[in-house]
Amino acid sequence: MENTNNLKKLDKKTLTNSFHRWFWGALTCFSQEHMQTFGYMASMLPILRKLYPEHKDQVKAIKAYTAFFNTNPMLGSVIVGITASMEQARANGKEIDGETINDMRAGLMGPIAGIGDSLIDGTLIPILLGISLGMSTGGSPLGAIFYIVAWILIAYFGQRFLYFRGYKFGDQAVSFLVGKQGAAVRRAISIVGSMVVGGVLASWVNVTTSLKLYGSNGKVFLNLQDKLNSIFPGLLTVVVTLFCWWLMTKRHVSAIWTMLILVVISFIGVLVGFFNPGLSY
Amino acid sequence: MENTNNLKKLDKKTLTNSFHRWFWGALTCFSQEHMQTFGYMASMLPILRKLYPEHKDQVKAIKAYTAFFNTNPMLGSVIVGITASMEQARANGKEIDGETINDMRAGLMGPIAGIGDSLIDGTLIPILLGISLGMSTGGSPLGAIFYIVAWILIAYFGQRFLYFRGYKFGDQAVSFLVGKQGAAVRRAISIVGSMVVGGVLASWVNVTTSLKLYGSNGKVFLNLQDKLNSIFPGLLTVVVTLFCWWLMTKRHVSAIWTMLILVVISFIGVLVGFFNPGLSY
Amino acid sequence: MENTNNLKKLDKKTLTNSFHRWFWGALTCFSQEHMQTFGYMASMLPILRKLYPEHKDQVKAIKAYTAFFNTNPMLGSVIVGITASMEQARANGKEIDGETINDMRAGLMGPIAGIGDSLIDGTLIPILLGISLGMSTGGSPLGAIFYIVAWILIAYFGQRFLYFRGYKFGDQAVSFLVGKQGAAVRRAISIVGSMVVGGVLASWVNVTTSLKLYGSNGKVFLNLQDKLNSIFPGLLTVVVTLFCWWLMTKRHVSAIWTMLILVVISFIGVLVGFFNPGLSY
Amino acid sequence: MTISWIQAAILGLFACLCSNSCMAGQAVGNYTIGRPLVGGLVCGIVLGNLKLGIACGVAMQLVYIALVTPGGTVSADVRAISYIGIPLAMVAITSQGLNPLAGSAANLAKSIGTLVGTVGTVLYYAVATMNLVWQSFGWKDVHKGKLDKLTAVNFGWPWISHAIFSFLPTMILTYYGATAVTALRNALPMDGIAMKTLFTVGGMLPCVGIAILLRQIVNHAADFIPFFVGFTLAASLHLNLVSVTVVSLLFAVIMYEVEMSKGSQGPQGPQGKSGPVPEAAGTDSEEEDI
Amino acid sequence: MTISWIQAAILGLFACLCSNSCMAGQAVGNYTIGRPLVGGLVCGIVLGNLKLGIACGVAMQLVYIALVTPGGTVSADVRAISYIGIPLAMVAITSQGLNPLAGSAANLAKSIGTLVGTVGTVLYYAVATMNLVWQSFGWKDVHKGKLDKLTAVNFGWPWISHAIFSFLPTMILTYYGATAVTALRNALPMDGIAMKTLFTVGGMLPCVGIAILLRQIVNHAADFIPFFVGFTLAASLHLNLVSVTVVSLLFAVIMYEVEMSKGSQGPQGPQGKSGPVPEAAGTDSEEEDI
Amino acid sequence: MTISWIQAAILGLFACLCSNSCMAGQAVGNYTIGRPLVGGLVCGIVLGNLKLGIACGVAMQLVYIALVTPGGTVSADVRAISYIGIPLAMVAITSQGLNPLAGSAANLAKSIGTLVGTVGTVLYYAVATMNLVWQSFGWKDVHKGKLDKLTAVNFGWPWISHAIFSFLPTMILTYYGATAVTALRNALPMDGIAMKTLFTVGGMLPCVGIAILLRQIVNHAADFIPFFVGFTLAASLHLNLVSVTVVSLLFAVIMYEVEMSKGSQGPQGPQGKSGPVPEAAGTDSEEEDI
Ligand SMILES: OC[C@H]1O[C@H](O)[C@@H](O)[C@@H](O)[C@@H]1O
Ligand SMILES: OC[C@H]1O[C@H](O)[C@@H](O)[C@@H](O)[C@@H]1O
Ligand SMILES: OC[C@H]1O[C@H](O)[C@@H](O)[C@@H](O)[C@@H]1O
Repeated sequence: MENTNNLKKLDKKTLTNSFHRWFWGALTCFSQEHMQTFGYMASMLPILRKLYPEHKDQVKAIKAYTAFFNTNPMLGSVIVGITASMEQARANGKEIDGETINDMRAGLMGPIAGIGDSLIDGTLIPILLGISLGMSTGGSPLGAIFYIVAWILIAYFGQRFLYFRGYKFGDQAVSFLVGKQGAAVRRAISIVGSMVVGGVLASWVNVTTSLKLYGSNGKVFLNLQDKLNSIFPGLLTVVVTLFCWWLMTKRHVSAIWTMLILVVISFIGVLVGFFNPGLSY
Repeated sequence: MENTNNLKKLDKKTLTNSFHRWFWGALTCFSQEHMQTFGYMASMLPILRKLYPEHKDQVKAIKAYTAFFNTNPMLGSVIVGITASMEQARANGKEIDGETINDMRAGLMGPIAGIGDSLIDGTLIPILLGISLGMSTGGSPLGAIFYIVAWILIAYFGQRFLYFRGYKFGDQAVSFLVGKQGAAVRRAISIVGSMVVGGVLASWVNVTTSLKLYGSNGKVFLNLQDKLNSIFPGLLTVVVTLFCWWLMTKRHVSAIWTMLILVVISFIGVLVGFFNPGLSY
Repeated sequence: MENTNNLKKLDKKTLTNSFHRWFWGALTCFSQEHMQTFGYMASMLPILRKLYPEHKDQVKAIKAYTAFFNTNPMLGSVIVGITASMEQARANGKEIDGETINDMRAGLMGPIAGIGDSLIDGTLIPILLGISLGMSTGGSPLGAIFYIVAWILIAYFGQRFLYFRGYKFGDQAVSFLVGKQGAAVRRAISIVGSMVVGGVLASWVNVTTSLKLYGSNGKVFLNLQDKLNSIFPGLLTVVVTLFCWWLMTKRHVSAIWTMLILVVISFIGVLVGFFNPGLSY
Repeated sequence: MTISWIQAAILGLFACLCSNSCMAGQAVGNYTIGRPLVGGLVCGIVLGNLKLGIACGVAMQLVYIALVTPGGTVSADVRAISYIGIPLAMVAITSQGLNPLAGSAANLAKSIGTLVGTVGTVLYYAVATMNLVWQSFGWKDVHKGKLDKLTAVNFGWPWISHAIFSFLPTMILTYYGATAVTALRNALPMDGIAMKTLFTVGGMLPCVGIAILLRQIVNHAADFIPFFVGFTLAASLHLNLVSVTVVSLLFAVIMYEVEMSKGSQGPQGPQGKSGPVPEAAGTDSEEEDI
Repeated sequence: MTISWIQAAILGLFACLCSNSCMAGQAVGNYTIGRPLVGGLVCGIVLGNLKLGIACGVAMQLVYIALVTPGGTVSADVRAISYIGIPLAMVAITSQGLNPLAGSAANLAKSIGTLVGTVGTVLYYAVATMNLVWQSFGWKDVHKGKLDKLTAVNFGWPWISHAIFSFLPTMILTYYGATAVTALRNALPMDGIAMKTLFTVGGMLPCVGIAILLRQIVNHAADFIPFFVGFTLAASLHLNLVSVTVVSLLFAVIMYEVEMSKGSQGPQGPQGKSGPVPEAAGTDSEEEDI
Repeated sequence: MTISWIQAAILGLFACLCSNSCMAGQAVGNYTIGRPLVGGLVCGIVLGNLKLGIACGVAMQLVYIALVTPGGTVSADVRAISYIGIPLAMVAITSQGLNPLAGSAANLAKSIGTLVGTVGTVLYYAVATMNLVWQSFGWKDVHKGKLDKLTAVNFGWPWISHAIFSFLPTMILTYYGATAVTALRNALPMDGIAMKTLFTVGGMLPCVGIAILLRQIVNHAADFIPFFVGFTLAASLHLNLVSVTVVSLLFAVIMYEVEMSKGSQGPQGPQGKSGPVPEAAGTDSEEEDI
């Protein structure tokens, strides 16, 4: 019979320590073979030490975390939190074994990697960067400083929030990432992402043609760039971007090869006078 | 047994008279103790006179309206209309007594005060004023005239519509104010309200800093206002507004105190050269 | 008992031939009495010839198509496709008679005429034209060429798609035009239509007043056009358009009469100096 | 500028191709060749002044941007607008010495286009009526089982209707009309009331075209809103039409999803509210369409 | 600029009409005549300088754009703002020799308006309290069954409250205040800290008015978004307010439909999220409203 | 501009902190210090030309705006871009005498950044491979129950991998590369085909970065629409990015509510349509990411 008075409970300090080890160390000892396995073990150490006073129990417990692990480290924080609460339950005699823990970890790491990589790396950071670029005109350090502050605050407190949410709600904590609300949030973020990316493209990239046709009297009768702008301002920029997108998505050309194709196009364009960066001698 | 031929029916003229008394007099004899009670009685007089030929019946009937009453007078019009129809039913022998009428009045006056104050005073009028301000540039009377005409038309015909709707549908008339459609309408109006208020702020308020830093060569190397504008045009205006909002909402500072805080901020700002209204001598 | 091996199946070539006859000939021999009946018969000829080797069967079969037919030729393509598949089923011994075919045709031609006329003639083409007009500034042929290419591609492949969809799915093919998704698509298109039409109006039509009031000192003290623009840029243009809309929709004035009313208004406006096209002598 | 017989004949041919019950099919004939914008291109090439042709086509296209012809009810037939109106407008503008790209030229074009517009309606009904003759041939063929002749009935004989009611009138009206229009030049001074009114009306005519479209789109007061937003984007923010379209697509997607999410209210719910209400052909306000 | 006794009396009359428990009814009195924008028009006409009157009215209207008075709780009464504040501001601006349309004039007006604003609150409660006298007459009439007298109680007697607490104070304050304000001119130099602060504060005061409105509108962080979008449209794209309204209507329609499509979640769902949450009168944050 | 040994060493240190399997943690190291925008700040400070550093960082950040590394698959490692590419670009721009804020300088920076970008990929895999050594230590410790040593395995030993494959290469390449880049100046004339092509390519490279992001976002043709709208807002209306974000938030809120109102269709409905489709790590198109 378990006794409520004897129940082990992880204190805030231990949890915070565990979280910090994940925050700083999830990827430090990364290899293609074990990926984040060692980062994960390092994060669980304080937990195990706290829950199992006996060294042999600690050694027994760590075994569960020697299994391969890899996920998006930002959102993955929630998984570490969940295992902390599972480990606590196990230490209190609940029927949880290493396999249960590993099943959970293996089941969650995939989807959370997918969501996290596309949401954090693929959407949130580009948005922040896009905004910061807008503050960097004229070589101003403002943008970089804004990015550093904004991102670190989001990353630190976001991960911390997820870690403790995972600890508190266990398995259910993930539902808001993958459930209906999660889908709605992702949809909303993707709208912001798309629009900002469009804005970044228009603000920062400007592919133009220098092609001008001259009439017999020596006067310009076709300024192609002006014509294109009157159809849709920034048309060439959009066209080149869509072309790259098409190459990579529909033709499965790699990014490197896409760049090389741009080199070829530029070369030909320069030769025929379509492109001219207009450098001073 | 009631006889259809003898049924009393309020004619249009009486109803219109009652409505007009409400329109003009809901608040004329206002006191903190009885608020709109006398306005309400004055509006019901024509109804009672019409329905009850006997003076003693009139006196008996008016008693129901001596109870405290207060609501938003614009939307509250619907309640007066409802009581007119209830009174008519009572005069025709339906089992309605003063208490029923007062329960209805007491139950509706609260929610309708809340909805009305936020919808009419807090959203509709600011929208109209915002638009009218836009027509007042250069001291043009156009805006004021537009406001007078637009608002009076809306107020008069809106209240009239509500009064007669109340009379016709009785209790059910309110459903469209508080039901699902009402919520949707309020949501829609609040969107318009927010955007117009944002527009009003940007169009009419312009908090700027005069801070400029000069390099050793005497040339400006930091024009703070320009920098702020490049981040978000009108940034300072928004910041001051949000600061006031924060004070009042989160710190529960009253409007008067908020204004005094602005005085202090302005004073310090003027002293350190952050603010300078740039007056001519 | 029907034998699968003997089943008649229309080949691609025959269907394409039938489709082309519809595409080119739906309206060529149009009369107010029979409308598209002959176009329809001409389209069905290749189908009947293929399915019924015997001349007398062909003659029998064509009778079903002598009934009156008229619909929007663009979307109506789907109906021709459907009859092709029904005819094929009939030729294979399914219990389909001419009446069934005609019921289907009569039932679909009405709604599809309504949807098609408003969607194709009333929305899609104006959108395309609106965009093309934007490319025609300065007398450039770009817009016309764009329209020709874009529209013909849409029209040809769109009709072709509908024809074969009709052939493949039979009766069910129409559901996506008239069902829930169809309503959503129409709603979406109508948003695009309205906004583009608004844009067309603002870009291409510009009704202005030349009214200026002069003070005693000979200086302009009221430039009406400027005042109107400060209220809402392009106000007069909108007002005239809404006036025409009101005449035609609420007063049921015909387009010709509306134009004549505009002539009268212009005449009076020119007389009183409200309008002045400002022509050079 | 004058118009030669050969030029007039080419214009006549195009009139056959594009007029309703058009010989080039509705998509290519009526909806493409017939549109004043395309007509402007064709007339510009035929008469040797592309810029002026396009400018006139653009001007008239605005007036006739909404050519809906429910149930064969045509109130302004494109053949007359595009292949009689545009050529005559081109002649008029040249003879008045107006700058082809100026607003006054466009306004003149619109007025002329509308004047000849109704001529087309008459011609349209004439063609459709004459087609009854070929159709009567067709019925006989069907009865006699001569199915092979149906192709000629549908694609061949109607050329005769057009030769008479599209080709000839266009050729004659453009040839002689050009002279008449040029003669008018001296009759009406540019600063007289008549011309001023004509040009003012020209500037307003497209409002009728747009209004017809609006009638198509607007069922509730709320349906005006996207129209006004589009107007604002172009008038106040100077977005061009491609950009307006791009922005409108975003709202379209949203509306699409909102409609699709109205799951539980049954099919008639969304349909009742949605944009252009589908109606059976021929039942709605026929003669009012331009 | 000076204010004569007769002008002061007219202003006093308008103060009676518009002050809360206003004699011209709430819609016409308080919501129309009382608004500083309209007050500016009236004062401009009465004092013979329309432009300046409107300019002052516009400036003050911004500060008091959100006059919500739940449960009769008035924190700044319009009679004082519109019919004492505006006239005095007009005098001050004229005597300082400021351009009526310049921002500095507007800022001065806002500061003066706010200074006299609280005076109005006192007067408002005075009127409401004195009305208790007439109401006590009313109760007696009801008890005695003299219903005919109720009309006088509601529409007649309160004029006396107003004569004392609206008419007189307004007349006296505008008449003598004008002289005082003019005298101030020499006391405070324009480039001194005091005046600079006054003008700076004036520029910021509308933020308080807008903030009060925001408090009304914003329940969740997300509710700030349309506000910011409206701000952006006007600040970055320079759309005027009619155009902003047009654009906002499109979003309003969308939101309306989204709310309506939330069919299955029951009525409390949408209500919980929707804009200004309706609350019973008098329960919310009364004394904070301006 | 030259780069001293001590400057090169500092750059080498930052390379250790930020390279993937970064010593400063992913959030601070890779996602902050590693981003070219921040790298530009750091390099600007270290090399004593803040403006130029930022300008180069901004230029390269655009190309590498979408650094998604699913399953440890890195196709362009930030250490090389930020701490080899940016310094060399700064040297090249200075030696060519280009205006640091001009578009041509940015284009040159982008081309140089991409040239060294692939170097980083090799180094990244080298570090990850060498980490296997420390991990083998770790396994032994686990088996022997020496759990205390795990901390050193995770946080200590990997510094050695970085000293060899991040610190040294960065230090050497920036030190000697600077000389090489300067030498190139005479070899390639600015108006030759080679340089023209290089600059033209530089201007286009960010399109690849944006295209990768688009691949992330776009599943249906309709998903292009918000992208185009954002483009239009910035390109045609000249809204800055903060303003674009503000506007986009309004659409985001709407879409959120639309998705949430799709109550009845079950969970897979909205998910199927929603933006970036979550996929298991490592399953999607790995090697294509930049
Ligand atoms: O209305 C249906 C249909 O009727 C006739 O066939 C023609 O006017 C077509 O243009 C129209 O689409
Ligand atoms: O709050 C309800 C109602 O209370 C009082 O009657 C007044 O302050 C009104 O302006 C208000 O609408
Ligand atoms: O894909 C999941 C995960 O895999 C590896 O751990 C790294 O590449 C991370 O950046 C990534 O988030």
